[in-house]
Amino acid sequence: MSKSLVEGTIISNEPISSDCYSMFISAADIANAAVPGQFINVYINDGSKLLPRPISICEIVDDKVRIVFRAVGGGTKELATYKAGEVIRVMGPLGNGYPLEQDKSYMLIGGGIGIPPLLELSKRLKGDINIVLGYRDEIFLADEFNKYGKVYIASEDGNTGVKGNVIDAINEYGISADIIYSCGPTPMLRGLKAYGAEHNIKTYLSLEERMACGIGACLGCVTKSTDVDSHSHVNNKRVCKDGPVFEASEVDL
Amino acid sequence: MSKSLVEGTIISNEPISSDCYSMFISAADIANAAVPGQFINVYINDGSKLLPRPISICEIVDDKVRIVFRAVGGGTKELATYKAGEVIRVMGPLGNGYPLEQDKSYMLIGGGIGIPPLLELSKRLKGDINIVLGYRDEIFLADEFNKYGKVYIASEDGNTGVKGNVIDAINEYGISADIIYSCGPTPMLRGLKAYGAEHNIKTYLSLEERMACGIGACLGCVTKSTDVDSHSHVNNKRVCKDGPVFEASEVDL
Amino acid sequence: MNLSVNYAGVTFKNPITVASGTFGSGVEYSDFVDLNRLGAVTTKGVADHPWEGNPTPRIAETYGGMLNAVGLQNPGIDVFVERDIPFLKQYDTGIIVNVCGHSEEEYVNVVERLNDVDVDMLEINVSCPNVKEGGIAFGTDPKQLNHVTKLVKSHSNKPVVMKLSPNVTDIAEMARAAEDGGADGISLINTLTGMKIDVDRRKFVLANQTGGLSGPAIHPVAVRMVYQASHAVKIPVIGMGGVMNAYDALELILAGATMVSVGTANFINPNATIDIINGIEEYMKKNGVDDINDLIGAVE
Amino acid sequence: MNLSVNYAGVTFKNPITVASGTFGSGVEYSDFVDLNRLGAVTTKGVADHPWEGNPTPRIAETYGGMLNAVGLQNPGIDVFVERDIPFLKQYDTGIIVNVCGHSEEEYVNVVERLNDVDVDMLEINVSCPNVKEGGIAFGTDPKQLNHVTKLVKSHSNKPVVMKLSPNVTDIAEMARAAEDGGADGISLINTLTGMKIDVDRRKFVLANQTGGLSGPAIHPVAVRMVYQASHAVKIPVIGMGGVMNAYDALELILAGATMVSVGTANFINPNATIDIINGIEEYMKKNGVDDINDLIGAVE
Ligand SMILES: Cc1cc2nc3c(=O)[nH]c(=O)nc-3n(C[C@H](O)[C@H](O)[C@H](O)COP(=O)(O)OP(=O)(O)OC[C@H]3O[C@@H](n4cnc5c(N)ncnc54)[C@H](O)[C@@H]3O)c2cc1C
Ligand SMILES: Cc1cc2nc3c(=O)[nH]c(=O)nc-3n(C[C@H](O)[C@H](O)[C@H](O)COP(=O)(O)OP(=O)(O)OC[C@H]3O[C@@H](n4cnc5c(N)ncnc54)[C@H](O)[C@@H]3O)c2cc1C
Ligand SMILES: Cc1cc2nc3c(=O)[nH]c(=O)nc-3n(C[C@H](O)[C@H](O)[C@H](O)COP(=O)(O)O)c2cc1C
Ligand SMILES: Cc1cc2nc3c(=O)[nH]c(=O)nc-3n(C[C@H](O)[C@H](O)[C@H](O)COP(=O)(O)O)c2cc1C
Ligand code: FES
Ligand code: FES
Repeated sequence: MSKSLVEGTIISNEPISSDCYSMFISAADIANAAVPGQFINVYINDGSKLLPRPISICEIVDDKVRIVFRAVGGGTKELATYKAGEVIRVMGPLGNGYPLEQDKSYMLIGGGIGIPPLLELSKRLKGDINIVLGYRDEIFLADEFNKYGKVYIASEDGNTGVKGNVIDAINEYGISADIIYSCGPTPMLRGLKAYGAEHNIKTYLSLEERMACGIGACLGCVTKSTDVDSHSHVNNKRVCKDGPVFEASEVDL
Repeated sequence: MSKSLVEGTIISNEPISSDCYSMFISAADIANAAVPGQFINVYINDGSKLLPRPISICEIVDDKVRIVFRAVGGGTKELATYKAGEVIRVMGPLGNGYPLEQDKSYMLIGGGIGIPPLLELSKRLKGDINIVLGYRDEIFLADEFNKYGKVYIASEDGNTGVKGNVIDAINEYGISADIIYSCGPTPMLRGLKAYGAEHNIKTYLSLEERMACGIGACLGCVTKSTDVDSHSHVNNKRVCKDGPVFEASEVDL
Repeated sequence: MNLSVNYAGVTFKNPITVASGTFGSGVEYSDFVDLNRLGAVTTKGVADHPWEGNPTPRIAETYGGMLNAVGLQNPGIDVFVERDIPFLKQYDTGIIVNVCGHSEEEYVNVVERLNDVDVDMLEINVSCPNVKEGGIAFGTDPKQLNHVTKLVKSHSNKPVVMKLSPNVTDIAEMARAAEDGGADGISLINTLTGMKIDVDRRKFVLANQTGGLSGPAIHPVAVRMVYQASHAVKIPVIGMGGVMNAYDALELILAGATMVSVGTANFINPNATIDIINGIEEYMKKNGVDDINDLIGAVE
Repeated sequence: MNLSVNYAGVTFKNPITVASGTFGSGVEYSDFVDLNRLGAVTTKGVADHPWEGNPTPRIAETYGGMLNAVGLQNPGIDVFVERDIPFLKQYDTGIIVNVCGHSEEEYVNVVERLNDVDVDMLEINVSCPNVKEGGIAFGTDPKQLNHVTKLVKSHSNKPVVMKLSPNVTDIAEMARAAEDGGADGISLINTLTGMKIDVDRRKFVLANQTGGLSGPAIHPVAVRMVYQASHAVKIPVIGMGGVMNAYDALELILAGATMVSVGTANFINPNATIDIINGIEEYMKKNGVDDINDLIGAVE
């Protein structure tokens, strides 16, 4: 029983961009069990918002988990107001996480709020680590990746790095690798799936879907699978339990 | 336009018994307009609890209103956790308040959580003030009344003052007066209505009823009136607007 | 930027009105709200004679909502016409009069009395769940609804909006029954019938046992029914049910409502209507929408 | 102190089960919940062959509730019998199998397949709002409900509970239709049909447009319908809808339910079922109730 539901104390909650926040939560049971690419379910204190918010684990530091989230809707905006010392309910670690294939060359490719889970991953991999980060405009978290690998940046507004998306950056800098680990918006993942197939690079995608239970019970969060899934017996895999990380060929985006 | 809806800052919130709390809220517009016996609508921050909680004004001190409340259900229990510095929405002053008939002799009779509104009243009256306070067991607020009048206590468990209810105390101490001002549970008010009629004492009762709007619009909070009411044109008066204070003969408890 | 809508031939300056019964006739809320800013005030249900309503408790809070069993207490049409209409006439806002009755005859008495009164529209409440003697039957049986619609139309010189109950299997059928009866519009949803029990005392919380559920809890049902009903008929729809903010109101408009009523939200924020009108204006500005009418039914 | 109830001839150690579809077959929740403590596990709806369900998004949050349009995805009865039943058989808990179908034939296929399988009871979902091909019609038309009840009963050797839809005008009539058809019990409420629109994108939030509303928002409707249905029939009732805590569960029991299912609450608190069982025990202790059966329908 590696998943736990705990009352975690917020250690810090700081803005790191105009709308992104970095929060450390003391939650030993989760921190001890977690691997990169897993996520936690964060429960909002306000009773009108029932469902937990799935947020990737960005870093694991001792008995703390760090999350980095963008305040987009009611729940994350409320989360942004929580102060150090306050207590929130969190459940985790959830999902499968990235399979760690060591001693290879890697591209860790993150788009926007898909970037955070790559940080813990970049710390755990041994090998040649290329980190490609795509932003719309504002840059966050990029400097923290420097010590774990070579960082390449793409921004849509062109203010930082290559103007364009992560694939533009890969082409521009001529990056290659044995394995792609990625997380980001679906169009980006779709592009990477095609890119990986074309260049014969094993590609892992971390998906997002609307969730309820977060543990595989409600079938709310499925994604189309290429083959009939061994659990569901239809062409659906559960993002929360069978994912969020899938080998690109497994899923039909 | 004397009623306002304001964001009030909590100045202090302290327990004064095992389940009663005394809260000062900074709300100048309300404090300036309020008279004893009026109440405020307190909105709970948690979004699952929609309706405001009506709470009597216990004291008016400069630009602050003081409320004393018992943590009985979800809303008041949440209210009990709010800390100084936090902001709550409050609307008021609401209702009519006690008519101040000066230079008479008075009995201010409070039962349980009906006691708080009598405090501001006791400060505003000029004359012979007898204060009869009825408790189940634990005593609160009683000492604060001492400087404004002569205090008599009844407690159901008999640990303080007369064993029994407020009418037992009145009889025991042989108190009499020109006017009764009261607030408390319905059985007590019913008893006082009968007592006032029997002894020919003008009796004001402050009633409680479940409310929604708090300002007289929804007709949720009516009480049976003896005569056809001039606003409703039926035998109903609105506790929130026509009350909460009624002359005993006006209402049919 | 145009916020005005034409509803059943009447022009309202904006699509926001209040839900009947939550705003009285506006007197009490005029302490908080500039009534001139509202598209219309929809008044508390009025009958041909004063009604006492139900015993108390009439109100119970529920999770994200509330139950009411006011039971249509009202001072009767005479007082209403002499006192409340002149009050509202001081303001530059539309007037929609909500009408209730225990019987067909009582409905007719009220609408006839209003023929000489200068109000914009009638909203016929055939769906109050708290009146045992009638009301609810008109609102849940398409044949009876059709019949009472015809009757009211034949006795009224005003545009008639039939207010539908959500406590039905097929809201589209009810909408069509009203349209076939000649209604100029429909409004929905009235409250869902609910109940609350005090577990400690093992008693019903409401004296009436059941009450009408309103507030944001019911909003998703309102959106669905407004969508289904507005797609079933050609007459315009007034949408309501759990509208708390501009976003909720816009949901109903996108689902197909021409106007939106704000009810329970008034109890939680007496400025709700104004905040919503402002919020709709902001949304239109931000999204380059010049005419609110372009949003009606515009969900894809 | 007795918490055990007899439901349609089957004894359950306590009245608490889970609402179908919110708990899978218990595997995932067994990380959090000791399944031995539950009165029963009610499994996700199962059909005679695997169903893909609806496209995503399938989930939307609403105020105090949620919408789902999972569309009854399931692996089919064969996998279910071979994999999920043996899993549950490891535990000392009742097993209630929820059955769905597009047609009468499909229902019959499933219940016949279960005749040789050691489960306690069947719950027939005639009310899933997300299956366009059928389901909902059986659940909203008393004649069809009566017919499908008779059919299922005639092909099954297990106690049969008919699960009713709340999207009807008269729940008492539906309850009677099930009873007349020979049902051994009824369960209610399934979800209320709702809709959510993304105002910024002007699109439906759910791929399926409509979804089923569940969670505490609908609890007052559940209490009312459980009360009405349990007073309309003699067969026992399983109550559900928005039960978040022991108090909510007791409300349904006082309203007339013999058992209570916990659904959406599992998503918010995976320990909800256990907390509820503990809370009921505390309530009984505090109030000197020796037998839970004394509380069934005990509201005054
Ligand atoms: C596996 C996974 C990992 C994630 N990791 C992160 C992360 O590290 N940092 C981060 O900022 N965001 C992350 N997200 C997205 C995050 O869950 C949403 O931004 C968040 O739920 C929005 O909640 P809200 O209340 O602010 O928005 P609202 O739109 O008000 O939320 C309404 C409902 O929709 C759901 N929802 C809204 N957007 C999304 C979304 N993009 N994905 C899934 N559910 C959504 C909410 O959970 C809620 O149930 C992740 C999502 C998934 C599925
Ligand atoms: C005019 C007036 C003045 C009051 N003054 C005080 C005061 O000074 N101090 C104090 O402690 N209490 C006072 N009360 C009672 C107070 O309003 C309730 O105790 C409080 O609303 C309970 O809320 P809850 O969420 O804790 O309880 P819950 O039972 O969870 O509340 C559920 C709903 O019922 C309503 N409700 C519950 N109990 C009462 C009640 N007794 N009267 C009215 N509504 C109720 C709540 O407002 C809410 O809408 C007053 C009530 C009225 C009408
Ligand atoms: C206290 C109260 C009183 C109501 N009285 C009436 C009424 O007199 N006539 C009517 O047609 N609807 C009445 N309703 C229903 C509302 O007009 C509205 O249809 C319903 O509350 C849903 O909207 P809301 O969720 O925004 O409140 C009343 C609702 C409430 C809460
Ligand atoms: C995600 C989800 C899936 C559901 N699947 C089913 C199902 O397969 N069969 C069924 O009869 N009911 C299903 N339901 C309805 C629930 O069993 C229950 O009737 C309803 O959710 C109300 O209870 P609640 O408010 O406690 O969730 C589902 C509900 C949810 C939220
Ligand atoms: S969120 Fe429930 S199965 Fe994934
Ligand atoms: S609470 Fe609305 S009239 Fe008194």
